[in-house]
Amino acid sequence: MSYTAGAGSTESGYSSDEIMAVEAARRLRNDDVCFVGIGLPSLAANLARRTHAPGCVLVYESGTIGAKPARLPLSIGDGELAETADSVVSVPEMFAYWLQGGRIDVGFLGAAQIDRHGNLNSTVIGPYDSPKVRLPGGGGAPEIATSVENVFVMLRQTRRAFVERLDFRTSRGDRVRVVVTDLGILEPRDGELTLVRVHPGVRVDDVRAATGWELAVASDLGETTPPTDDELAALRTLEAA
Amino acid sequence: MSYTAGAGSTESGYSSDEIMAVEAARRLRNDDVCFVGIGLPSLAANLARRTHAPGCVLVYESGTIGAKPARLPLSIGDGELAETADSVVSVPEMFAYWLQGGRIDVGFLGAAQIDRHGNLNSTVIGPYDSPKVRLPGGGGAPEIATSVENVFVMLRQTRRAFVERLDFRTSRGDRVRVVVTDLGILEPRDGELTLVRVHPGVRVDDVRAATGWELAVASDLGETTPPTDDELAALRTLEAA
Amino acid sequence: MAEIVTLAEAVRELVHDGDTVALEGFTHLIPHAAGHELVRQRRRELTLIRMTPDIVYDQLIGMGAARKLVFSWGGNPGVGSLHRLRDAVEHGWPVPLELEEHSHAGMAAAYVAGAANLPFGVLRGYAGNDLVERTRVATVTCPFTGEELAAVRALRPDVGVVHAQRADRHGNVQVWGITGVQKETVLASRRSLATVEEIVDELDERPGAIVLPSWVLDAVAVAPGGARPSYAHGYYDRDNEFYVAWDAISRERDAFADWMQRHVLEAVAA
Amino acid sequence: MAEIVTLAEAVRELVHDGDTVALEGFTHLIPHAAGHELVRQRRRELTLIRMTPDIVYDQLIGMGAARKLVFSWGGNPGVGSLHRLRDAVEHGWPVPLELEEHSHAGMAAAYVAGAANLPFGVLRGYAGNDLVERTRVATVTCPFTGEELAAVRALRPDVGVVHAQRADRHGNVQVWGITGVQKETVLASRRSLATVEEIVDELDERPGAIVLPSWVLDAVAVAPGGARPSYAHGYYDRDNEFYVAWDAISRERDAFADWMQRHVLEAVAA
Repeated sequence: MSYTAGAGSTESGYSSDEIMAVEAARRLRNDDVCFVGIGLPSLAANLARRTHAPGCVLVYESGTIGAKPARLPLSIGDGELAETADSVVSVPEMFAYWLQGGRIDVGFLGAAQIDRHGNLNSTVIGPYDSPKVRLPGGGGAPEIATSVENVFVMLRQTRRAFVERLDFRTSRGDRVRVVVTDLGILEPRDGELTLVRVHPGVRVDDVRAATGWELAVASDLGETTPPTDDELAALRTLEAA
Repeated sequence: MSYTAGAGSTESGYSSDEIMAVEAARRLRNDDVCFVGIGLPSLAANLARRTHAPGCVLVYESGTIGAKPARLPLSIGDGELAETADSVVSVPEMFAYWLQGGRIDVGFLGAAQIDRHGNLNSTVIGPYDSPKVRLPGGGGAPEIATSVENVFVMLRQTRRAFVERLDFRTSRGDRVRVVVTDLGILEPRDGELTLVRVHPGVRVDDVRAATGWELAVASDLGETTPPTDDELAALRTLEAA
Repeated sequence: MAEIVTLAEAVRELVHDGDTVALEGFTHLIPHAAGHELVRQRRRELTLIRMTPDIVYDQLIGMGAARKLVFSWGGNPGVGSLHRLRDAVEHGWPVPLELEEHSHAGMAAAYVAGAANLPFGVLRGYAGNDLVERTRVATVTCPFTGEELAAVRALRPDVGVVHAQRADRHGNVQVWGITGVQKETVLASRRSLATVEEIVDELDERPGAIVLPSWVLDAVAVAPGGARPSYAHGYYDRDNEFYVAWDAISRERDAFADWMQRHVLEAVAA
Repeated sequence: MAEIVTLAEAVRELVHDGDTVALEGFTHLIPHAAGHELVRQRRRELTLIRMTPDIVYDQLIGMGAARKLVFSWGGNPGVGSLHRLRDAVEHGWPVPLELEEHSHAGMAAAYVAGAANLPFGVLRGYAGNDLVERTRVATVTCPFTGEELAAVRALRPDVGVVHAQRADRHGNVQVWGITGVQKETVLASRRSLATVEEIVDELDERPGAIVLPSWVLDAVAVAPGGARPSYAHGYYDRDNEFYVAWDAISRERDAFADWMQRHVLEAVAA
């Protein structure tokens, strides 16, 4: 999985990437074992380790179990992940014993498209055989989506990404517990992704306008707690390392 | 596999174990990769490495690949095997990638019973459900017998061991290339184990008397070349280490 | 996360009468201390799983702890038979012992399937022998080539027990030398216990070492010498003489019972 | 036994037009030098296999060496798309590229099956997605539980190519750090080549190292820096800046062709 690192600082003193990372990090628990992709998921998981969840175990699909990188890796196989890991296993072992083996609590996914059921497309825009855009493909996603207990999706919210109908279903959505976007937080309610929080300064209509289906909004809709100074400090230290 | 270490020195200046080890060792080539059991096979394979086949690779089912023990191990998992190996792999990997993977040229087997087709029994004497003697069982043998190119059997020749009909078939015999006994050498000819060599001082009738089926004897029956001084010296150095 | 507890506590907590228990260690690191604690706590009706049941299983079987044995080679390596195993199979003493017998390759594949959360493992095995009628082997057909292969049911023990060189204070366990099926045993089992030679502040790297993270284990117990007469690479050697001596100790029921009384039942848990 | 030869000789000897070739290395130890030699020797009609086709496969595809790609994730890690791969798939330039697309889990299982000499691998995978219609996945039924699982055809490349830190003079190859699917690639392939940073007298032990014995390899070639811009743990770091720079180099056909001319075609083989 790759994530565009587009930051875009807001007037509120933090960027949309930062609130996404903070919101995802807050959802990780100290005893979670977490399958981490590169980019925002890695940022979020490493932030959690530096704030409220120092015991959170980071697993990268390259085979590094319990990695404790001081700097954010650019790839899922950077040398520092191996150097700081409790254990480095082969890629087949990672997918068979650790992911399929049911050892992972939380898996992060991104995608180019998501539908209201949390199904994801990271394969192709347009028809498979004559694509408009050929995307990198599924990688670990198809089995992350079915093997971990809790799937966290991180994705910028636009009508191009939040679609009525996927061009291709790369992974199924039934274990998606939360979708963290740059506008708010969606969770499945009654089988459909539902807006449960908006980020500070975001209006519900903004989120609706960025969603390609008729968005369900929770009756108890709330506002995201802004990143605290401590969270932002930890995040920026991590990014600067 | 376990082998009784019964030696029994003969008038000829070497024991029956020694001629068995020497005869098996002579059949190993310098580029063979050899799956070794404990006892006589280990003695034979290590002897080959110290005489004409220094390049012969010893693989023990405990996961040690390219072991170069200075002393003979008592078990297939002695620490020295791991210390001197090129690589130590897990037991599942050993059986899946290395044995089943077709990486082994020669496998040694012993047994309590053998029939004229080279089928072996190391499971039980008498009926399976109410055995007269419960033997240790197959271990690696069932798949060694079908995964290596060449099976070498080492077995003392008696009517109790060389039987018309096995009480239990633990491994199939179609890849048995040679049976080295304390009396001579049998090889498959026209689908049946045939006496092709007698050891010095052994008469064909002795071998017939020690065989529970009507033994086929090769028209070109020969006599085993006695162990040379060099072979015996290397063997005894190894045993004394 | 593994709790670091005494061996007696770990066995009391994790192993119940009637459980399916795998004590693994392929020649190396055989969890004798844990087996002895099962004897002292008088566990009964166990289904014991082990590729190479040797002395510690001979002891458990001779003490009547097991009703069933799942195995692939049951002997005293380099020495000969296991007399207590034979007595149980041949004469039902002290209790009858049901056998589920595999080849090494089949059992290894079954552990791998268990660790990988698959219901079965596939191998080219059990071909042209009588084992296939005596064990739980089935056939699967390759959907691409039509070839028939053997299928073994995944092993999923209630409890997996391994011995290892050491753990850190978080309960991360490090094993090196011949690692056998220890990782698969822990990952395939519903509950798991590692006994270790010692607990250290830092697991500095060792060539060939694997680490079982604390969070895949339920308990870690310190049991120095806990593999004897097997060995712990880097700590002590295999007691080959005891393996030879066991043949005489175990041959007669009374001598065996005496030895167990003196060396196991009256011994203090680690 | 592996012969120690030059990279140019190894490629000439082992890789033929039309072959199925796997160059593996999961982020770490990607065999760039070997890929460049394939370009210099103008191999054509290759079926390229790789879990994570990245820059070196973008180069091979952009140079028209491949007719088919078997893969599970084809991007520039942490950066974005592979433009040459996209151009081949979206516009058939310079030649059309057939895709056989898997998930990582499926491809890993297929390599394992190949290494283990099984015709297929089993996994809980490809469930509830459209990949299953686009790839060579079948279903097998567990003979014990009745559960349906995914089956993938074993990967058996004609040639497997890996890069490693070092070899000894016998051609035994040592790899440490992230070892990915390198062992499986070598064992699954009919022929195999390891490029190495250096040849040493003695492979002293390294934590986490695996050794590929000389007798499972056909050739070993020295290629210092042969993984760049990927990295070789203990030798040099990943050139993250080049991964970012590749995006611009590869975006236009002409710029790409110029770069390849200057940096690959006119370069001297190691």
